[in-house]
Amino acid sequence: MTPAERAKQPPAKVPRDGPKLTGPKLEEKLAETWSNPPGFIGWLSSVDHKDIGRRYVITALIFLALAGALAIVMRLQLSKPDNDLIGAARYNEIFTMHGTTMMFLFAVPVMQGMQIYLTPLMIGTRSNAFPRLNAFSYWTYLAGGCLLWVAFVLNIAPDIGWFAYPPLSGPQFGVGKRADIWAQMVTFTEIAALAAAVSLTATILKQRAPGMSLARMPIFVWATLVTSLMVIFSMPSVALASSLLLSDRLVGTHFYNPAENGDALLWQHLFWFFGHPEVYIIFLPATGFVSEIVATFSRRTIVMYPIVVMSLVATGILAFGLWVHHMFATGLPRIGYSFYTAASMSVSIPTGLQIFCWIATLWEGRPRLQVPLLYVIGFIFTFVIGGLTGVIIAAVPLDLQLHDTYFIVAHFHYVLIGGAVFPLLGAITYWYPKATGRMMSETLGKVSFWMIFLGFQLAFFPMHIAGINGMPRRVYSYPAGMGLELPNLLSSIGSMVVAVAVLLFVINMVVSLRGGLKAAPNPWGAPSLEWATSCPPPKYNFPHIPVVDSRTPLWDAGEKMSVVHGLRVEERELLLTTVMHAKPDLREPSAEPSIWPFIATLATTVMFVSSIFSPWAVVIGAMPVIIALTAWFWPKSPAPEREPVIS
Amino acid sequence: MQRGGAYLSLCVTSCAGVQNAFGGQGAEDANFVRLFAVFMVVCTVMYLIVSAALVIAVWRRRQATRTIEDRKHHETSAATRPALIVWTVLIAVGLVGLTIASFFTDRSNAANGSKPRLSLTVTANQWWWDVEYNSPDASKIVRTANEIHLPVGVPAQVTLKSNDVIHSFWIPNLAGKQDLIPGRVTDAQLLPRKTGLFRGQCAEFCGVQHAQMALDVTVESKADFDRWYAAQLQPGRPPANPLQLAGYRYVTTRECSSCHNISGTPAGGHVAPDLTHFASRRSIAAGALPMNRGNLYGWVADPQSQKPGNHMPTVGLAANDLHAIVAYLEALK
Amino acid sequence: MSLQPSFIEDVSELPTHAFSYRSLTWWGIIGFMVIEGAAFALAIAAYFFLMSQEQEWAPRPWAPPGLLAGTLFTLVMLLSEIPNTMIKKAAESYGIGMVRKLLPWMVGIGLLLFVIRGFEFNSLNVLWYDNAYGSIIWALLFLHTTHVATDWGDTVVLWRLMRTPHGEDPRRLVDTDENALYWRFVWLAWLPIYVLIYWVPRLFQ
Amino acid sequence: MSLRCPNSVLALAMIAALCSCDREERQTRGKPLGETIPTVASPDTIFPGRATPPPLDPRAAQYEGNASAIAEGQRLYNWMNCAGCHFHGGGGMGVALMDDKWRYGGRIDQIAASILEGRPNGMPAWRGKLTEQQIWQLAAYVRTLSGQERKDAVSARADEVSNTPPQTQTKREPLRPADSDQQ
Repeated sequence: MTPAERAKQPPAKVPRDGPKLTGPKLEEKLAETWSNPPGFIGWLSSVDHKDIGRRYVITALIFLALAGALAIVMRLQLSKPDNDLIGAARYNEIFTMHGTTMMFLFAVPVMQGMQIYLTPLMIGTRSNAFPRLNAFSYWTYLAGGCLLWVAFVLNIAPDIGWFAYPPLSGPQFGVGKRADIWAQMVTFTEIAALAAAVSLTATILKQRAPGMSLARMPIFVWATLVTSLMVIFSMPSVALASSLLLSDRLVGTHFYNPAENGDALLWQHLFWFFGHPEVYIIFLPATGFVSEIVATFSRRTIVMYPIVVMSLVATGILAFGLWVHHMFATGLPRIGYSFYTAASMSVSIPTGLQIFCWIATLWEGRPRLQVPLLYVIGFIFTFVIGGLTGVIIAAVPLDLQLHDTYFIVAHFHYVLIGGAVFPLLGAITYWYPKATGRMMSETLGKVSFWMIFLGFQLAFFPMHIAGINGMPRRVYSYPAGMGLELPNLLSSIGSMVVAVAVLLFVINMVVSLRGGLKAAPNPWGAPSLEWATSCPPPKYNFPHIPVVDSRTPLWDAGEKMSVVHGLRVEERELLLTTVMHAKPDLREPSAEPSIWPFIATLATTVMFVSSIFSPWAVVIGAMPVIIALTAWFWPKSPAPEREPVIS
Repeated sequence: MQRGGAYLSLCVTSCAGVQNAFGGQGAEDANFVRLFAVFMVVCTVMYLIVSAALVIAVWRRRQATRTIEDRKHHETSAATRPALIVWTVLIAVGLVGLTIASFFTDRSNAANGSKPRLSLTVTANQWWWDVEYNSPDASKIVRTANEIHLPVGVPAQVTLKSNDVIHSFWIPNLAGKQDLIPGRVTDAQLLPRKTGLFRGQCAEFCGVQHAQMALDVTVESKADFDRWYAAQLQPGRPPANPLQLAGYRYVTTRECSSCHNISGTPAGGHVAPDLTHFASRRSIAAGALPMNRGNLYGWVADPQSQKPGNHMPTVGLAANDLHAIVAYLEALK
Repeated sequence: MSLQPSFIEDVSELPTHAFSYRSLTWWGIIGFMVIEGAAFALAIAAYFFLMSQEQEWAPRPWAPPGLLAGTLFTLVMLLSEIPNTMIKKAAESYGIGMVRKLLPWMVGIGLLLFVIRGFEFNSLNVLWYDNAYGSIIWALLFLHTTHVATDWGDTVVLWRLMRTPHGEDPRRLVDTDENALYWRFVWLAWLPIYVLIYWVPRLFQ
Repeated sequence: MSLRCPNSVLALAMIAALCSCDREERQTRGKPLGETIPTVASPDTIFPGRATPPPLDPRAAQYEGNASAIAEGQRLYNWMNCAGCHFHGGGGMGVALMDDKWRYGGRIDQIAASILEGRPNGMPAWRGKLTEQQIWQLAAYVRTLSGQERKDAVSARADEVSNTPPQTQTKREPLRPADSDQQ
């Protein structure tokens, strides 16, 4: 029988979910099909999006704690003028590690971790599109993080800033292997981010529940789609830039060598072409969190859904057009700068519209002041200050005074902590019951919210004053008598308060694992699909793939939830739907757990780390990587001919 | 508007310091303070609108809401759309206004710097500033380090170069910062309006001692500037007593002469700051230490403890050599 | 699930594979093509950025790269589209025999291309550490070589796979179809790079 | 993965760590303050017959394979205009430093002695012109010109006009005293 005829075979008689096979019997068989293999190897080879998402978020929070501790050390050093708590070289290492860890190892991965965990649940499917690619993405991210922090422990941490401008990071002034480790870490993390982004994009476009057309997708899923596309277009820029830097430092190419007609600004263009979209890659998922939380806690849908979605898309596109506002002081032609001033100003319009829609939703609904909504309100108060200081530094004459001063440090902490970490803490509180089956404590939640909100203002508002009083960025100490003593002391105290507040939040997370109230499947009475499954969701997410006919499925579902059936039970299978209107299209076998993504990461790690020392490592190291990838993609032996493979 | 900007700057910072963006002593910085005031007014108004809307939205208790509880969670009140249009227009008008204000300030800054009557070249090195007053007559070229003297009211064109990594030339009281990039030549315009002693600092991370790479800026009357300029043209003062002579001999024959230059003596190294009129400066080692005898002793004896990682080695001087060198250096007014 | 399910549609009739945009792996391949396309576009932008820094491109005394190897490479690559299209057509019409016959040809063409690429590296007339011009020329050629290598490796694995019983599964035909699509991207990406490496340095001589 | 294997991996990592640690060691002051007075004894470079050379100077360990010392040496090589005579190792008026012939010894302490004391036919004595630490840094850099240095401690190029193949690509050459073959 040729494959052609086999393609038209009628469906074989295999156990399938449906009216005849439903309820606990079905769930027990599905749980067995979708479970991980036993033991430590099984744990390593898990491809369940919930495992990978949880690992991403927990690893990112650990890196947040580590980088937060470094921030406290920096604040202690800066608490009084001419302080000698830590020396200059050590301080430069610490601020580089703080910035690099926060941007590459915490902010982007935690957002992608939440997206990997939530997207399949919110669009009603059983797994991410390329499960093994997701597992490889997490292991590569972990390898990149370990490389950087092992280097920090071994006293060869990079000390060139999180943006590594050559010639300081170049072969002559970037002494030893510090800058190579930074550049190799960037290669790791952006391979991880790209892999996750490709998987998320395919999941959202092809695996939405039947009936969930693009106009009925939850806004967080829209934010995930826009962020993933931004990752796909911006990360290659830093990949190319760091590879060119590595080749400058290893084999003596002249990309950034001004004496041989290379140019230090080539790096800045390539880096910030990635750099600015990256801060929106961190911010847009946070707007997705805010939209979900505002909708649930106002007890109504988001006002003017199309405006919010178009704002997301507009922010995503505009983000690629304003990277030169990081380079206003580099002496480029002034007429070019005025274009980038206008572009930087215009990017605040879509965000302004989103804020209007959130406030209108609160206005129309009856807001319930629980911890997630408190974080959203804290977000709006804090982020708008950051947004407005952003408008201020978009103007060239103002930026020439404020660039690379503590005013900028205040600005980006307002938009990153205020704009992304507050919604993240709200989102963790909001989805914690879904992930663990327990509620986080409300009182401890409120205490840590108020501490982090007020501590944040105390820590970062004085930095505006320090910046105007002439304190440049990345200085390990400052002289007395310049009016910097009070702002820096206040900032140091505030940062301690924030540290304690984050500690309280973590305690709340750990204690509630066992001590928290048991959570019902939909504790907040939320509208979206992920609250249709139990808390925590089973391995296969949905026994039957739900059908969606509005933007708020659970609120409009009545007492019966319409579903489709007919997917196989003893094989991992999920439903593919068309891109625009999500009409059922194909049954797609989902990949089995496999150890090979982990081994592929080990091989890639050996290749990358050894290529810091010799260019031949890239060629020799590629062999094990090819072997691992082949084994990864090699299809498992077909089930005994009980059932023709295609049906 | 002029008084508003000044009042705003006073109430925001306790006092306008020597390195303060709200000082307003330079033409460009005065423009900055005015434009900053305009931006602060517009931004504060927008912030109050958002905060008020948020507070009212959260705290108003009214019955007829459109929520899931009363099955109206999809409906939106009619007033929302016009409110959105008004809000969008408000943002757009605000931003266009601010952008135009920014462009006019740009033009004013460019106009201030268009007819310079003084030309300097500042070359940044890892962790000090090499300053050179250009002049068509080669004998009138003054070379100094880590300090700039400017006549008040005279627009100065500063050509910026770098010998190693990217630095940033920033004197907040006078003007915005401009980067010094190896392989490129950029420029900055300074137009001081008020006399005074100011301090500039490198604002782009440039290595281990980025924090201690400052320069002293003195804006003085034209007469004082000419007097200073004439003094700078003179070669280094010869030693006046035996101790200074011993110091002279050490400095001009031993390690110091390999890197430093003192005009009129055999010491001719140009890879370190020029010491011809060292004692006339206000600070040592690019603003790291104020200029006094104690700091001079500390710096010459062991520069690595004051500014660890900088390129001046600890020579390990015997005590009498140290006394002689300090005596000689103090005489180089 | 807290709510009782009401079954409204049976999807067991749906096929488990499809070609082009209906297949999930097609979107994955498109994702990777966009990533590599962005990387090539930025490398080309860097090429023009560095070009603007120099007074003359292919700066004196370096001669522009020799044309023979590069043009031969481009020719063979364009010719390789013929078997490539045949494989794609065969895969889409479930012609597994034809696919098994043509894949070795693609692997062979890949090897031939590697040999020619070796001569190309030799005929660049500049070393990567001579100057920024040499660096970017070598970087573009190296980037494209890794691109050809990855797809050639994929084709070899596919060739071995199609010889095993797994080849019978139409999903593997979908993989062949997408691999052929990826090969088209590989030589499409080569055309601008070919012009930049071999012809632009000649413009200013 | 049995428990034993991670331990051996850990041990390997620690060993790799130790050697990398001193590559990145940044001691800004050559010697503790107390004994900065230059020592008198300098290793004699000419020794009769083929007797084995005196033991290596203890200071060598501080400078050999130390990336920051080599980088400082590279800076001093330009600042003190060594390139004026030695060019970038190719030699001109001064002897070539890239080849493996060392008339006065190619070991780091012998190179330091040549810089300190000067050599006939034009090599000036830098005693008193450079501090001892600077001379040892220069010697550490000169050693890399002839490919004697480990590849992970040297820099691939300087931000200068490209003049020599990258040091990370030059083959490590064994050390042959010049008198071992008849000129």
